Amino acid sequence: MFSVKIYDISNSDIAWCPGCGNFGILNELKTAFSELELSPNQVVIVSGIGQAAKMPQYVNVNMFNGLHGRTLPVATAIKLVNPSLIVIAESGDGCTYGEGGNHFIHTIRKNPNIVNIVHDNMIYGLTKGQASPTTPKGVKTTLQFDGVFVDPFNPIAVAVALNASFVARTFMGYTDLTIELIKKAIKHRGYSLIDILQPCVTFNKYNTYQWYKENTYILPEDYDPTDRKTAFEIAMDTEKLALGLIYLNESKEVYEDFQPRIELF
Amino acid sequence: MFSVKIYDISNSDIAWCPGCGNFGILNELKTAFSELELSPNQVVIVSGIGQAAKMPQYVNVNMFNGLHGRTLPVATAIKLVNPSLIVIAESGDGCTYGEGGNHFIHTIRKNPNIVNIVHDNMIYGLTKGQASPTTPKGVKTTLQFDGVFVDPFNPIAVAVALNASFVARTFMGYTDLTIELIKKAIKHRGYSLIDILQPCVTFNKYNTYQWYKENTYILPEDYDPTDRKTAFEIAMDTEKLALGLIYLNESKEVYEDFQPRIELF
Amino acid sequence: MKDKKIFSIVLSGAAGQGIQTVENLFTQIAKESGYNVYATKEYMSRVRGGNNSTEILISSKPVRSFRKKIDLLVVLNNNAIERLRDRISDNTIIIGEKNFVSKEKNSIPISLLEISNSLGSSIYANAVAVGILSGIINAEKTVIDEVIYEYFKEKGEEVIDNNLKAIIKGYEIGKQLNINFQIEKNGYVKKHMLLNGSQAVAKGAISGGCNFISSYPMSPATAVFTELAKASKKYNIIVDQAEDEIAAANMAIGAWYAGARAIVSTSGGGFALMEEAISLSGMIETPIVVHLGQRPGPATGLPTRTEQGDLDLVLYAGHGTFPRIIFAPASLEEAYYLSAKAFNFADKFQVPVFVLTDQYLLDSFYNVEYLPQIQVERYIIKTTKDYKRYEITESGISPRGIPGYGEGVVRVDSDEHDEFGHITENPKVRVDMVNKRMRKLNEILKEVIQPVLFGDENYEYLFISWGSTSQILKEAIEELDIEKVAMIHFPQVYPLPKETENYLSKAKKVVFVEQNVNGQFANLIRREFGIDTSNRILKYDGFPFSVENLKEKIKEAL
Amino acid sequence: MKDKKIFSIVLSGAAGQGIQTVENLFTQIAKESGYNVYATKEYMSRVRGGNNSTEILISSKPVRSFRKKIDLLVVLNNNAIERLRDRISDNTIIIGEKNFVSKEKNSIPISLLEISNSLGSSIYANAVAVGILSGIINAEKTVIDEVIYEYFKEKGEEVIDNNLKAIIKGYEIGKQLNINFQIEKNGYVKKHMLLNGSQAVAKGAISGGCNFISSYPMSPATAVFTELAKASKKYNIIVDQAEDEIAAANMAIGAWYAGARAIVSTSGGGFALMEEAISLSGMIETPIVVHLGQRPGPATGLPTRTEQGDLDLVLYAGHGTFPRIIFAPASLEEAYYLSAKAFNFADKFQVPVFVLTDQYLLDSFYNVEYLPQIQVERYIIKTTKDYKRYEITESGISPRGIPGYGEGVVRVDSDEHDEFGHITENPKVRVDMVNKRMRKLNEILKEVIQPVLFGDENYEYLFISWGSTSQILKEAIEELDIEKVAMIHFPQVYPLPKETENYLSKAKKVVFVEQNVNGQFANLIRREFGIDTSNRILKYDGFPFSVENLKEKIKEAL
Ligand SMILES: Cc1ncc(C[n+]2csc(CCOP(=O)(O)OP(=O)(O)O)c2C)c(N)n1
Ligand SMILES: Cc1ncc(C[n+]2csc(CCOP(=O)(O)OP(=O)(O)O)c2C)c(N)n1
Ligand code: SF4
Ligand code: SF4
Ligand SMILES: [Mg+2]
Ligand SMILES: [Mg+2]
Repeated sequence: MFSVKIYDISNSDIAWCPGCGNFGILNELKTAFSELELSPNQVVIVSGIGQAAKMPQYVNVNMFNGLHGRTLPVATAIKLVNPSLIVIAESGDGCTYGEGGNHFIHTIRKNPNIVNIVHDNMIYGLTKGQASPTTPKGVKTTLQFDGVFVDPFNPIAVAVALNASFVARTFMGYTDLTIELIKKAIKHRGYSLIDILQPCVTFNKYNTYQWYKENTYILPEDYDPTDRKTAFEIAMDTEKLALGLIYLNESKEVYEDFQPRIELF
Repeated sequence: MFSVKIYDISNSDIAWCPGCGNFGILNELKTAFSELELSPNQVVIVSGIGQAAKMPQYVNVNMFNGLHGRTLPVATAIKLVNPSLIVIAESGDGCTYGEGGNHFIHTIRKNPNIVNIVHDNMIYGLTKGQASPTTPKGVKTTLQFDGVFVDPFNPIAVAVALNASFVARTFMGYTDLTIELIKKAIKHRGYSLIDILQPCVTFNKYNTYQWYKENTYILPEDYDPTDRKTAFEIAMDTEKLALGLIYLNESKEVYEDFQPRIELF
Repeated sequence: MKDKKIFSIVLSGAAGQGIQTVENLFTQIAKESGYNVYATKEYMSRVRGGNNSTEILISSKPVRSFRKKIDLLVVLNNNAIERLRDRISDNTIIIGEKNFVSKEKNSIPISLLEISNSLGSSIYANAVAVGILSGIINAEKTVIDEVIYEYFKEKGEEVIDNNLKAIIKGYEIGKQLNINFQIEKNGYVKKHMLLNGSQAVAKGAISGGCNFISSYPMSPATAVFTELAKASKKYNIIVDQAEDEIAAANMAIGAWYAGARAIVSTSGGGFALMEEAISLSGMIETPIVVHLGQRPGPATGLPTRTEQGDLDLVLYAGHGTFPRIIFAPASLEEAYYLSAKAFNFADKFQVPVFVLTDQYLLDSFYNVEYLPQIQVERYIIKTTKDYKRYEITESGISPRGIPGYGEGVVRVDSDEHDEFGHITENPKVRVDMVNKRMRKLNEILKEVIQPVLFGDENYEYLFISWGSTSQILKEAIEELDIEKVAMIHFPQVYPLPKETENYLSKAKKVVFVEQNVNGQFANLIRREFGIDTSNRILKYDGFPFSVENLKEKIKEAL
Repeated sequence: MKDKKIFSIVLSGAAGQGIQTVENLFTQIAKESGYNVYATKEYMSRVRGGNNSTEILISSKPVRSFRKKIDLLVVLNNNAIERLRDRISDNTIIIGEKNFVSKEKNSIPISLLEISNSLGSSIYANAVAVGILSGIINAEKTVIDEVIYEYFKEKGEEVIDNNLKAIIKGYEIGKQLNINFQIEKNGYVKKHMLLNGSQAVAKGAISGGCNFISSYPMSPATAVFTELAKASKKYNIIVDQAEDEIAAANMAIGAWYAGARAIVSTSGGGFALMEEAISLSGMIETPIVVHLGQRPGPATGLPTRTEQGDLDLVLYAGHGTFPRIIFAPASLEEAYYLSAKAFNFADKFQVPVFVLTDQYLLDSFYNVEYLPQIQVERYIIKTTKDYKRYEITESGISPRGIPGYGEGVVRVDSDEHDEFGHITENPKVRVDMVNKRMRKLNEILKEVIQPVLFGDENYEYLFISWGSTSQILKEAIEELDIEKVAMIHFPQVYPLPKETENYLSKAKKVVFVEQNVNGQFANLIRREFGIDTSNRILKYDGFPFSVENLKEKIKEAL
């Protein structure tokens, strides 16, 4: 196991609020890297714009901190060009499911071998608290004064509907589960979605640490993620959110396998 | 019943290929309008760009022939501003599920009371035959010389996953079914998707009239569209495509009901 | 004018420490006490921590521009002073926690926290600060009561009382500091409104009949979106938080088509995504009003800073060629007026209309005497059976109908089209339609918002500016008060009136002052009038010009 | 040069009637028979029906521009003649079905269908047409055999034989028509390549080391996408049909970041969606090559027609300010060369590079003597542990590493950043980084592709053009052959070399020739050099200039 320290960035002033769930994800990610013994130059984190998207600023690996909403096309291209890299597309719920929604659905179809980590705080953090696609109905925000009145986006159900190859959800407060899922996703061949529930202590006063604990459950050990119907039923349940690997489809072909290899150096 | 003629455009030279499925849809649409006795100035057809998107050029109602991929935001806005209009967003599979994919998923969430008619010929017609999001795997096209190698987009499954309020599929060759569904969708309060299977006789030599007949079935009369699980199971079946109203959710709130009414004239 | 008295207070601390609350409360108290007030802030792209600052100017005559000088610095965290080092002079008094300020020359250690704690909780530190400042400026106590009541009224009496107590405590301390503060009060200021740039734009939009906003959040343009959302119920404004900027722009155009008066509020990066829609607006002659709050690019750049780097962006936005109108207000009054006017122009000329602001202007507060009610002009007609949406007219403007109003059908088409809106490939019709659309430029010029001259009318040196920079330039020129020196501000930066050339050709030397790296307005002037525009004062570090800085630059340029 | 002999054939019919097959086969036969060949087409935005036409010029000396005149018109459907009326002269011979042509002066009724049917099926009509044309130009029969074999070889012997029979049948008819055709053959032409603009761009890209294309279909740019997809296996090119243009552009940038040489091919409306990505490329200094095939806007406009209306679009694309390079080829050789060069420049200067073509150029075919192999220049370095992606250098260019190559990590950031790519809000670092990026413009100018002068070097009248229009202008000037008249073509339209000014200031009168409504290049020249650019010959009906038309315009301008 590598030391987690090798992923530290020197003198970096972390711009998140004290108590923010992003700190936990940062540690979980670095721990997963170290447990998998990934050397920094082997990994690329592609992020968008938002609080979550600041992640690679604090991890000493290759970084592509691009545009809001555009993690997935960039990550897909990097993987196509150099399949030996481990490519993580990481960003917020707004970035991935809002601005980037079209890439989300079509990247699932393409199925490149990348890991898509979504920090799902159910809010637009960096722009100060507007509703994101996953904000629950009724929640009041800095823009939705009378509460959100549209149904939240269900990323898990959509991913299952599109027959994605690896669909997981976790809560950042469950460190072991989260590390395990990140590792599994990295080892899985194909597009892997990990929707990580994350409190935004500043702007989302509804989906708190407590709320996540009370409104989630961890899938049992013997849960079989390969049955799509069951996975969809689980995904449909938005009262009690299932955590773990919800759907796994290992028969899906990987995008880069259909493309020529190009010479890089 | 109004005469279908009132929807005719004088001297219009229809730009579709002889034998194209779009002709059937044109007739079905006009018939539905006439059976519902809609006066031309009451209806707006919003379309994008593509062969399907030429539709409103041939129908004498209000027309907003906008940009490729952007039917749904425009249609939603028109409905918000003037809820007394009947608003149809009509375009191709590429326009709606490709370029417009993000609007597709988020408009379902907003649930404005509009009808979304998608001419699904499983190909990019106007640009001469490249794969569309719904082109079946393996089909060779004018760009995918070795056949398409990504999974097709499943609009029905995604719409059900997003708990859309009205999800239907039909084949334009089945005139009565199609007219009936268009009428139902217009009368339904909320976002209604009608994915209309349509042959492109010039560029899609795989999904022919014959193919559609052989690979579809009409849902039985007693089918209950209100059960989401069943609807999803039906949507998952891509071997034999179900036709009819696949999913109906009448409890969904309508977007314009949450918005103020503005004075127009 | 040279003897204008200004007292400059700067508050500096981390995001989340409540500087904004202090700014809000104190500027209101100062204004209600009869002072001219100006406040502007700069902040990092983070929600907590880091270092932000707010400058508050108290003055006898109206002052509305950023100043470098600091008379009183209130520091709330430890690295505040280092960031502001080059603005601290020998006369700057520094207040703050002992360990933050002790090394400084004119420092007065005061522990806001201790005082607050002595009142029972640490949460009153901001109120104490408000009190100290209020004491220094000798604010009216009844005013304080009112402001605090208004601000906290929804939180209940206890909160009001406790905060008031903290303020009074601070007030006494402030008085005892005996800081040399010699600004006169003016009764009339009390009647003024205190607002910021975002509010001015939003109020302007409402005055212009705006009843639809669709946008996607983006700094610094979000505040205009929020202000309109707040006003939604009172003024019947449809509010849509779109899934992305493309949707937002297409919705706005759809809304105009259906008869609404719609705006989008965005910044450069978000606007870059709207360009295809702008071209659509140009083609189908369905208007759109765009508020673009500029921030430094390229790409994400400095998301919470200021720049005037997106003039070229809006000037050339969209493929193909079509007329457009671009406004760039210098002041809050202008922001209000032009934002209203934007809707009337959009409706009349059926083109995209831009209101170009920037972070600096949007976040600047001051007291404003009066915002006139603007007449909402509507140009929608009731259609007849044979209605032609694109009737060829001499002015290029075709009467605009909306669906459902009248017997006709309204058919708009993003393809080239004939008078009925029907798709065409006829080259003659094409040329007629291009010419028709382009003719609207002449009509727009007939009603152009004229450039404004300020300074010596017999100028030899002419400084040229646009947008928020003009206000700073104006105060610099006013204070320098040098003969033969003048400036022109362009509230409308496109299209430009012919008269511009006369203005410029009269000068011996023309100098452009802009907040961008390439002098985009200077380039436009050169493109339009061919004159030498090589003298340029440019700044692009993300911070506005200060009046002092510009005064020096002007002197160098003479 | 004035006596250049050209025989102009125009084929006209509905979409789907097979004009393209005739064009393909006949141009090859003509070329292989030793004629200089040129072909260009115009077509409606539909797949079947309507009216399209192809012009084929057969000449003794190379001819590469659209001509208005028609020597021989072959009509395949009924409204063809009306659409071409103003190009039909007293000398035009018209061939076609009796009921289409009978009312015309020099008409020869021939029923292709009847002849085809007499051979057993109606599907040989096109082959008969090819035969007739081949007979008229006295093509070599062995050549016909070869061309037909190549074309149909995958369809089997029967198809080959039947088509050959039909062609021979047509050939005999063509000979018997005794049409006055007096063009000389040149043996060397046989060694030439016959290709069109799309192929030239694609071949150029491949020569420039392109190994990645991500695009979304859009006329007229799709053909370049298709050509590269065809070459994917042979040259190892990764091909991605993206979900939208935003994805395409971001993928291309991601691909460059990872070490590929990527291109996107699009048109104005698609490009409008890529602007945020262009700004990203500018900021993170990760290149992108964009092929933009222009068509008339705004919005959907005339999707299958031609225009040069998107120079402003690419010149100012993206928010914020950063360097870029814009090429605009006039000929197929230049399209090839500049498309290759685009990749070397992109790699070297780490900026967005544009290749600006248009429908007319992309759809123009002719024989080209030679396309040189271009040296692929790579500038990627192997990183060390302490690698700084944005090292401040004198040239502004920082050595570019890629992930996984070397010990270092490669960190790019769309926010303003320090040398390591780490996000910063430090105003000094900001200014250093802006200056660093902008310095690259000087480096680019050191290697600028120089403008090309043609005509009388002691000119008084100077015509200026860019892109495909330059080729037409060149032939017009060549044929007019008037003293004191010259032209300059700009293969690189941005940035412009200082020398431009000298060229222009030498002329008594400068006239800009462009295919857009506002004279975008003239505006750029005026912006850059301040000279008078008010003399402009502009066209914007969706069709290219003809040589004849330009000759007249030139004479008027003298
Ligand atoms: C094109 C574009 N639109 C809008 C923005 C402004 N913006 C920055 S972050 C953000 C939302 C972030 O929300 P999310 O992705 O959920 O991340 P979080 O901050 O909550 O972690 C937005 C709208 C932008 N940078 N670019
Ligand atoms: C932004 C943009 N990108 C691309 C195009 C080019 N384009 C026009 S139609 C079309 C595809 C049409 O396919 P579909 O929507 O399935 O309609 P169909 O022609 O098959 O009916 C494309 C890619 C465009 N007009 N605008
Ligand atoms: S605003 Fe919310 S998501 Fe952002 S850093 Fe603060 S707590 Fe975390
Ligand atoms: S190309 Fe296909 S979809 Fe388009 S008109 Fe022809 S048959 Fe119909
Ligand atoms: Mg979020
Ligand atoms: Mg289609």
